[in-house]
This record gives sequence, C-alpha cells and structure tokens, in this order.
Amino acid sequence: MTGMTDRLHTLLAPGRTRALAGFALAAVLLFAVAPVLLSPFRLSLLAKFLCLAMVAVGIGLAWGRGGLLTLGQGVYFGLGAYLMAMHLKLADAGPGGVPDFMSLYGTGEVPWWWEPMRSPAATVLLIVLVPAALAGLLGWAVFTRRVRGAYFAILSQALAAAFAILLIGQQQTTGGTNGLNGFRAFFGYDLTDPVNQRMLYLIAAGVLLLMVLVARQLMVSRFGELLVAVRDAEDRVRFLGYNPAAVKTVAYVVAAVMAAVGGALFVPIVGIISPADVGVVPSIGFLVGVAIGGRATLLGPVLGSIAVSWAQTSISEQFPSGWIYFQGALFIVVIAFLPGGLASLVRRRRRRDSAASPPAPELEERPA
Amino acid sequence: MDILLSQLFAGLSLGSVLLLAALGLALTFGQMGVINMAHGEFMMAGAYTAFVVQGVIGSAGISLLVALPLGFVVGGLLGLLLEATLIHRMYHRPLDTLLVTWGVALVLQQVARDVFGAPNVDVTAPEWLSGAVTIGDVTLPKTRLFILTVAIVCVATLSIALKATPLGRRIRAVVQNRDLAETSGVSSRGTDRLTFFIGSGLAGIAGVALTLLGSIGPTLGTSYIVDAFLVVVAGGIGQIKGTVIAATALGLMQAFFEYSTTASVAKVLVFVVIVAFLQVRPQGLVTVRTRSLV
Amino acid sequence: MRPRTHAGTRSLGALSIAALAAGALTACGAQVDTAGGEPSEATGAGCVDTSGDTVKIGFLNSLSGTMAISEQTVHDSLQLAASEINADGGVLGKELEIVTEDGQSEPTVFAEKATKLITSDCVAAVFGGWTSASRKAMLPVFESQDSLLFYPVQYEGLESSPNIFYTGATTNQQIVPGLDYLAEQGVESLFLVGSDYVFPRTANKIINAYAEAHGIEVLGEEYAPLGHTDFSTIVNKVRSADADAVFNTLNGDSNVAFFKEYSNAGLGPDDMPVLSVSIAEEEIGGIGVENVEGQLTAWNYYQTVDTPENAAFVEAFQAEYGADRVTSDPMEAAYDSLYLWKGMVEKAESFDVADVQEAADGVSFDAPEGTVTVNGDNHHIAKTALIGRIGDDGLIYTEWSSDGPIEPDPFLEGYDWAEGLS
Amino acid sequence: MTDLPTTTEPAAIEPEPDTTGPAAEALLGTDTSRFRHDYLEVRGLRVTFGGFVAVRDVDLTVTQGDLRFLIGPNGAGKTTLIDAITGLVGATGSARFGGTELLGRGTHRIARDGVGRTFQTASVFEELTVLQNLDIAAGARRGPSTLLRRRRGTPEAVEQALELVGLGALRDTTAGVLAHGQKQWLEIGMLLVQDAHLMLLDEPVAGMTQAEREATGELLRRIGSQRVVVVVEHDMEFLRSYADSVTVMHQGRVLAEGTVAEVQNDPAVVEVYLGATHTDDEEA
Repeated sequence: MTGMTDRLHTLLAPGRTRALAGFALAAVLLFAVAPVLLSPFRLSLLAKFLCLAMVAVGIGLAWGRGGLLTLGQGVYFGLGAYLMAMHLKLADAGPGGVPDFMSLYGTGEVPWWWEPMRSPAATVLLIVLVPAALAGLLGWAVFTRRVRGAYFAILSQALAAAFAILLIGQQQTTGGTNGLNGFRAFFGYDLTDPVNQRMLYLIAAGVLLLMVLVARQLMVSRFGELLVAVRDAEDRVRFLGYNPAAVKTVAYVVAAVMAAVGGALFVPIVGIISPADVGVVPSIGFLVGVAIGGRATLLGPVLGSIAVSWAQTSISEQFPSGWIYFQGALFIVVIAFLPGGLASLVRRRRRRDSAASPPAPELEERPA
Repeated sequence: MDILLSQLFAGLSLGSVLLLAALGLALTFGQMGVINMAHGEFMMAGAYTAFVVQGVIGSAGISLLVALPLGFVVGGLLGLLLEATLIHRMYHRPLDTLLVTWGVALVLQQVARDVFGAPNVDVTAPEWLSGAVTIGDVTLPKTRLFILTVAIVCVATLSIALKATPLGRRIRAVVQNRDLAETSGVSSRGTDRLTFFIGSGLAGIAGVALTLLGSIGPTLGTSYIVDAFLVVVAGGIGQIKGTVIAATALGLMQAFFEYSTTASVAKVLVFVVIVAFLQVRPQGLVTVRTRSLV
Repeated sequence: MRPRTHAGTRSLGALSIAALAAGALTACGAQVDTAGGEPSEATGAGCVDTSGDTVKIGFLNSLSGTMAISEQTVHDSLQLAASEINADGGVLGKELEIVTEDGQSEPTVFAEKATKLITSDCVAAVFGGWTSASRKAMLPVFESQDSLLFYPVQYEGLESSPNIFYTGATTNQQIVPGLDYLAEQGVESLFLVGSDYVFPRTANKIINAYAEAHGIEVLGEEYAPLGHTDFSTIVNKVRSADADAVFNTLNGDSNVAFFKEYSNAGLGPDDMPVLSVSIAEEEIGGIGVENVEGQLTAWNYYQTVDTPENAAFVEAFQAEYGADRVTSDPMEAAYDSLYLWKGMVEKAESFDVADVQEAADGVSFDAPEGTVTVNGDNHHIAKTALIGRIGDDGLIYTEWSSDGPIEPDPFLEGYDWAEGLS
Repeated sequence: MTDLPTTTEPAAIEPEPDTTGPAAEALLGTDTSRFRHDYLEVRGLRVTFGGFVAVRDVDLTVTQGDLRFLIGPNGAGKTTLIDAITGLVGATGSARFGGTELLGRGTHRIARDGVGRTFQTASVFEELTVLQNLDIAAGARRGPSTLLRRRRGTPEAVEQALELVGLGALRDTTAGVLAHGQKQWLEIGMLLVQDAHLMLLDEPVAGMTQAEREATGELLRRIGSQRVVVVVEHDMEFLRSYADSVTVMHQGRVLAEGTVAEVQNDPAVVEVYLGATHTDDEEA
C-alpha cells in the first residue's frame, strides 16, 4: 500500500506532471492566447520581456541553484546582442558594404573582427561560442582560485563596468553610447513588417520555452543535485573528490549562453543595443525578477522577470519616479523578508500535501 | 620630470579619494561581511549635508569644518537605521545584503532627487582652499591636499581606535570570533551597530570631502561604489593596511595609465589588473589567516 | 522596403519550427498568415484621431535616471508652451492633450515609449529626447511608423530624417561659430576636452578639420568616460600643453569636476579660456559660479537675450515654476518646437504627417532667441549663433553674435575645409 | 597492546563482527586483502599561519585495524592536522597514504585517492535528501553523460550504506531536518560510499545520546577493522570504550602516544589536561 502510494508520488507529485501541465499551459498562453489578445505593440513588448526572461533563466540556475551571484550578466547579454547587431548592420550594408555609422563617425573601414559577422551561420555560432568561451575561461580561472561569494559578485560587477566603458570608448567600431541601431532586416526579412515582428515574438517564446526545458533537465539531473551541494557546502563537495570549480563553471557558462541568446534576440525585437543595456545597473536589474519570482525555482525567475518588466513599463507610464521607489521597495521586501521569492509562498502551501519536495530555496552560505 | 611628479600627486590624490570612499566599506564589508551597496548613497548624504550646512551657515570657511563631523553623524545614523531595520537579520546571508542595500540605494537616490531637485547643487570651497600650492613647476591644488589630509587623519584615527581603545578591541573580538566574544560578555549586537555606525559615518565624511572636487547630485555615490569595493577586495579584508595600500596603488595606476593612454582605457586596464591580481592572491593583498573555511 | 512578406513569414516560421515544438507553432503559423496578410501601413500616424475637440501629442523626456537632471527642464518648458497654446485656443481650434512618457535615461526605453506613443496613444507628434543615443534609438521607430519627432537639443549633425525636426543647433550653428570667434580672438592653439561619446568625438573631428584649414594647432585631445569624476590627469595634460584656449565638449557631471579641478589648479579665463558647448544656465549652479565665471559658451539662446519674446518667456516660466529657475537653450528650443509644429499644422491645415512635412519649409516663429525658420530640406532650423561669457550672477551674457540666423547645414556641405568629414 | 602504534605491524584482521548484515559485508568486507597494507604515515608535518606555527613537526603513523583517537585541548592543532592531510591548508613535511604523497595536491584529488573526512559541525547537504547526499558522495568518478541525466534507482553502494547507517527509512527526508546524530551517521555513510580508505573523523559523536554513541562506536570499530580511521574526540568515556590507540596533541606537537591506559597515566598529558584552562589559546 505504502509502496504503491510512494510510487504514485514519485510519478505524479514531485513535479513531473505538474511541470508538464505548467509547460503546456505556458506554451498555450505564449503561442495561442497572447498573440490574439495583445496589440502588435504590446506583443513586441512581451517579446522583449521574454528576451530578458532568458537571462533570468540562466541566473536562476547559476545563482539560485549554484549560489553564483553574478552581477555581470549584462556582459554576456551584450556580447550576444552586439554580435547579432553587427551581423544585422553588415547585412543592411550589403556584401562588402560598410555600416552607416562607421562611415559617419569612424574611418569608413570595417575592422577585421567585424568580418566574421557577415556570415549568418558564423554569427549564430559565435553568439553561442564567444560568451561560452569567455565565461568558461573566466569562470575556470576565478573558481579554481576559489574566488567566491561576495568576491565573485564584485568581480563580475567590475567586469560589467569595464565592458560598458570599453564599448563606449570604441565609438568608431561599436557605436559608442549610441550603440548599434537602425536595423532594417533580420536574416533578410523586413523588420518593420508586423508579420515578421510577430514571428520574432514566436521565436522568442519558443527559445524561452526551450531554455526552460534545458534548465529543468539540468536541475533534476545529478548535476543539478551536485550544483546545489556545491552551493551549500563547496568544501564538503571537494572532500568527496569533486572539483567544485568545474561544476560552477558549467553553470556559469550555461547562464552566460542563455544571456547571450536573450541578447541576440533582443536586438531585432527592440531595434537597438547600447552600453546602457549592458552595464552595472541593467546587470543588477536582471536579478530583480529572479529574486522576486524565486531564485532557486524553475519558473520563478521567468515569471518574476516578466512580471517585473511588465510592472516597470506600466508603473512608469503612470508615475515616472514611482517605478524607482517600487523597484527599490520590491528588492528590499522580497530579499529581506521572503528570500525564496514569491514561489516560496506557493510552495509553503503545497508542502502540506506533498511529501517529497524539490530542494527548497536556500539561504546563502554562512560567512567564513 | 615635472609631469611625473604631477602625475604622482594626481595618483596619490585619487588614491586618497578612493581610500575615503573605501575605508568605511573596509569596516562594514571587511569586518562584518555586509556588502553595502548603499554606501555610495551615504556618501551622497554626506555631500548634501555639506550643501545644507553651507545654506544655513553661509560662510564657506566654517561650514566645511562643521559639515565634516556632521556628515559623519548623518552617514552614521543612516547606517544605523539600515542596520537596525534590515541588515541585522541578514548577517548569515552576505550576498543578500548586497541586493537589499542596492534597493535601498535606489530609493535613497530617488529621495534625494525629490527632496533636492534633479539638478546638481554646488558647495563653495572655502577661501583658504582656493588655488594651489606650487613647488617648482608642480601645482598641487589645495583642495586635493586637504582631502589627502582628511584621508590620513581618518585612517590614523580609525587604526588607533581599533587597536588602542576598548571599543576597538570589542569590534575586533566580535569580528574574529563572534561566539567566543559573546560568551566573554561582549555584546555583539551593540558592537555590530557601532561598527556599522562608524563605517557609514566614514562614508559621510567622504561625501563632504568630495564636494570639493565634483558635483553634488543624486548619483554621486554610484560613480564611486564599484571602485570602492574593488579597493577593499584587492586590499584584502580584515585589515585597514591592505585597504590603504590598494587605494594608493589603484589611484597611481589610474593616473599613470590615464596619462599614457586615455581615461577610458585606463579604467578598463585597472579592472583587468585587479582581476589578474586576484588570480594570484584571491584573498587580496593583506590577509588575516583564520582556521575557518575561508 | 518590404520585399518578401509572405515568403518571409513562412520561412521564419519554418526556422522556428525547426527549433521548437512543431505542433504549437503550426497552429500559430496559420494564425499569423491570416492576421498578417497585408502589412498595414496604417498602424502608425494613421490612427491619430482628429475628429474631436482635442488632439493628442506626446512628451517623451527622461523623468528618472541620470538624464532627468537635464530633461526635466525641457519637459517643464514643453508644458509651458502647451498650456500657452491651449490658453490661446489650441491648434486648429483643437486643444492639445498631452501624453507624458518617461524615457528613463535609457535609449531602449525611448524606442519602446516612442512606439507606444505612436501606436497605442496615437499622438500626432512627439516632442523630446536629449542624448544622441536616445534620438538614434527613436529614429527608426519614427521612420517606420511614419510619425514626427521634435528634437530640441544641439547635436553633432550628420543626420537628416524626414520624420525628425531638429530645433536645436547643428554643428555649423554652434561649433563652427565658436571656432570662428576663437580665431577672431587670435587663438592659435587649442586643447580639446570631451566626454567619450558621439557628440564630442564628432565635434572634435570637425574642430580638427577647421583648425587645419585655419592654421590653428590642436595640442591635445582628451576624452573622459561619461560620469568621470577625477580630472587631475586631464588638467595636468591641459596645463602642460599650454594652449591658447580649451574647447570643452564635456557632458553633465563631468563639467563640475573638470571646472573645479581647472580653477583649483590655478587656471582661469585669463590665462586659458575654456569655450564650452554643453554648459547652459541650468548647469552653472551645480558647477559653482566661482569656478566658471568669465568662461565662454556657444549657444543660440541665453536667458539674458534682449527680445520682448524672451522677456515674456522668462517671466512666464518663472511664474509657473518659481523665480529661482533659469531658462536655457535646450528649454527654449523645446518651447520653440511646439510653436513651430503649431505653425506647420496651421499652414498645412492638417495634422497629417505628410501634410505637415509638406508645409514645414519656411515656417517661422518669433522665438525668445529671435526669429527662427524651418528649413524644409533638412528639417533643421535657421538660428543665430551667440557666444556668451558667464557672469558672476551665474547667467550668460552675449559676447559675440553671428550676422543674423545661420542656415542649418548638418552635413557641412557648404564648407570647403569640411570635405571628407561626412 | 603494548606496542606503540607507530611501530606496530598491521594487526591480524578480525573476522567480521557477527552483528554485520549483508550490507555491511558488501560495503566493508568486500576485499580485505586489498586494504591490508594501507596506512597513513605523517612525517615532520608543519603548518604555519603567518608567523604562528599551528602544527609543528608532527610524526604519526596509523594502520588499518588500529582505531586511532586524536585528542588534545582546544588549539592543540588536531583539526589543523586533518586540514593539512586533506589539502585544505598548506603544510610542509610529508603525509603519505597508500604510497601516495598527499601534501601539495588539490583537495579533490586527495579525496579521489581515498581520503575522506567529516567536520566538527556535521556538514551534510542540508537542502538535499539523504539519498541525494549519498548519491553525490558515491559519484565523484561519474562522467558528464551520467551527470546530466536524472538519477534512476539507487546505486547498490548507496543502498547498502543506507542500511548500514540505519537511514533507510529516511532516504527521502531532507538532510537538514535530521537529528544531529543522524547527520553524523549520514556523514559516515557518505565516507563509506565515497570509498574512503583513510577516514578522518572530527568529533563524530559530539551531541549524541548515549545509545547513539554506542551504536556509532560499534560502527567505527567495524569500519576500523577494514580501513584506516582517525577520530578526533573529546569524550573520554567514548575514547576509553572504543579507542585502540591514542595520540595526544598539545600546542601543535605530539605530546604522547600509546594505548588508552598508557596515555592516561602519562604525567605530561595529565598536566596539560589539568592545566588546560590557562593554556587554552584561541584557535589558530
């Protein structure tokens, strides 16, 4: 009897069907309901939010599960976005052409490191590879030296600051503060066309769902358990014969790639990428939704991020400075008093009827 | 040669500014593990204190001297408030203090914007600080000499206070071993508050001093906070000495890189050097070894 | 412009199908086909409702974030112009209904809010923007939605869009007259200091070309990151270069740090004057009058300009927002922009974008700065250049003025020495 | 036992205790000959923090079948010694296990060579279940493809360990809610599935009830017959009941070594313990 119930539980309760149902519901909402209900403007706003939510999925994995408080996701978001933007600029300029801003403000010559982005295939490849390589190198270097916790957070923040300054300083090749904008086409398809805008939304929705699936697989896998173990007691894991640096680096790289893909899709949807979207402040901004939704949960970061983006847009429409107070207050209240995010409220209710529950949201490691 | 000396001074001066900004953090982050992103906003509060004091007193010469201790108190009280309402419940979650205090920073900035208006305000430098001291062909602005002095006085006072007074011994005791200190009758609650008060107060002093150099606006703190944290991290936590050396080194590096390249490149280079340095010494310049799992 | 709408849709669909769950998408693909069969031209200005007693216009300024410092003032003077116009009977008899949006100092938000104003609020025109980045971000939006933006700030030129009216100065109305003035004063060497972004970089390119053609030596060119607060190294460089004058294109807070450092280092207008193009009355209070007194600026308007229109403008502005408030060039340009749009609409007798564009040429307004006239070719405004000197009261007094309004020339096509710049 | 442990040859392996179930047999008694000659040999080990010498020229040899207890007042350097052997702090000198030099290698590599430890404060992964804890402990050699898949079923070693440490019924309980003693057992179970042949246990019975201590003691005795075990412990009664031999440390040095009786009668040891209150430095 008990065995039967147990088996039923493992089959049903700990998330499998619930996750499937949630996933199906999300798919229906994103693919069927939203496109019908929302005006083209609202739909492309939602598409933008979905791109930001992709960054959140990665942060949920790295920070929520791995304890890596990365304050520099703007760097990877920016890498993906700029690589895509470079391709779009070159494509607009035509074969052998020079992007408009380069002839206006620069030397009128395309620098060598822009050239690979003439090829659409190379661009897509590099959008994944460049952030992965950078995150891999940096993560490995930093984590093997056991730079962690606050140190890692501050370093990643400095990285975001440096990246933004670098972009601004290289105006002739990166567009400086103006960033890159004024794209006409996305892989040959007119960006002003509402039909194509809608397709971009659908692509963003699909990619986001795909990322959630990837994140889910990582979270329920042995790797996911190991990641939580590393987060909570890194040294203990080391004494079991694992190299925690490798575990963390993997999570960091995955988060970086997700941010980069989000950035790459952000560009054709929003039509601009500038250093204002990649520096210190937007990098912390990515965390707001994650913290509010529930950092260690699967869907919390996604829903939180979308909700916060939505709130930002609608609150600032009503009260311009109100949004700042609201954002600050949200951060303070949720993190100080509800560290598990809103998801922990849901879970608290759920826990009563489910014996086996996924790892609860954690508290950070104790200071040394 | 002259330019070398000028740059040397520029670097030292920038170092002293960074040191003032980072000194309070060295206490709150280094000694207590609290990552206070609102530290920059406490500096801003100090700067606005100087502005208000000048409005009340009028005379620039006296108001600066009044504003320095008052800025300390204002910054300190803000810190105390923050500690009592939020931080004290989060000592076991250092990373979360970062996010909470960032929220606080946002709110404080907007408060400043709503109270003092969006445009920047100005504090007039006193007569006795206008102009420069010229040694040979090297010009040393008096304001920068003054800030250098303030930084030295703050460091000296703080080290003496930490080493020689009962208060300082209590702070160090709690930092080194909270449980032990508590069983020995040291009130760690009280000590935490006191440490936070002093650390935040130092931010207030830094803010007052900065009015001599730059603009006073709601975002004053954000320009310094990243650098200030880097100074503390590079210096190594737990000792003022490391912070002093790191601030000086960063200032000199920025000044000389900037002279030979551009300000933007210099800033990026400084970041790169720090990241590389932390590869070599992940615990920073000066470390206090403890048996705990670092 | 829209080469392959249908094929495009399907291929993009296929692309996503490859990446995604096929079922969900096929359902949607069909839907997209029906919904998107005809790309509608009319999503944009087409939805402007002029049937009632009111007409909507949008104000888009940063009311929060780092740029709020400057943009709030522009917003204030736009509000002033709107209430004046409404008190005077509106535009074509219709009262202006203002929709305000906050650009949050972020280019992407400007693009987003511009889209919202055009497509959701259906405004007839949008007024606002400050940084080049925000304008560049909005430009594609206004072009693709075929709506109108009135941009009120002096900028780096090299741009001309049928959907934007530039009511601030372009380079030949500010930078070039500034250089003319300096050359006239016998300046033979210059040091260039600027923030690291597009306006200073472009301005300095122009200055270098001008200097080369006019025998002026450029002794140095330094850029500080936006928000840079430590200018001791840059001032050291300026001092050791010992130029006749400094041309300053720094932006925002950096000016405060720069001028404090400059005067603390013992430099002043007598030994090495600084000509600034981004310091207006509004900023002087924050820098501290004692640090900039006697220094030069180049603009098209000062609060002290002696015209009856300006007297009325300053009086109205201070009555509305307080006697301690000052007026500045971008505020005045914003104020003008609303009146210029009113003039265009009334000349066209229509709010329609195409009609307004058609009617724009030659529309003029007796602005506080003097009479300004719209150039229908490049959508810039003919304006008089004024070099000013900062007085001990924090106001700027005209020192030199161009011979009447200068025709806008955003690409500097009328200047031989500027060949090859654009 | 009269011989000092440093010179003892490995004692004859006792037959499995009768209390042993099949699980213990599988986990502990699989291949006794394989471990027959395992021993820990520490020579001239020295750890310094800044100028402070925390561990000074320590020599120590522990063999399989000799359940060794390490005692000494606070600050004597016991935990630091374990830290040094497991690579957590740098040290000079030599520490060899199974013929491999441990010093100077990364912690996780030392662990892969069969060195396991527990901590003063039970450190299990509190957010994870008992089963997940053990599964992770058993998996250091898993490849990426295994890691990226979901765990299906329970590995055999984990199943045996669950039974051995008596946590079978609690396998799906979050480790954080276990009683203190259960956490200590879970840690020991983790060492077993980790396949540690040198087990360094830091105060494994602290905070346990008498019954739990006895159970733990029996467990340690059984494990000790198959593996090299060093226990840091303050509890004298527990020590008297289960220690085969004892090493006493004081101020970073080895003060005495021998059987429980020998050590208890050592005048130097008696003096240190009676005068412990005023020599009790804060931890290094």
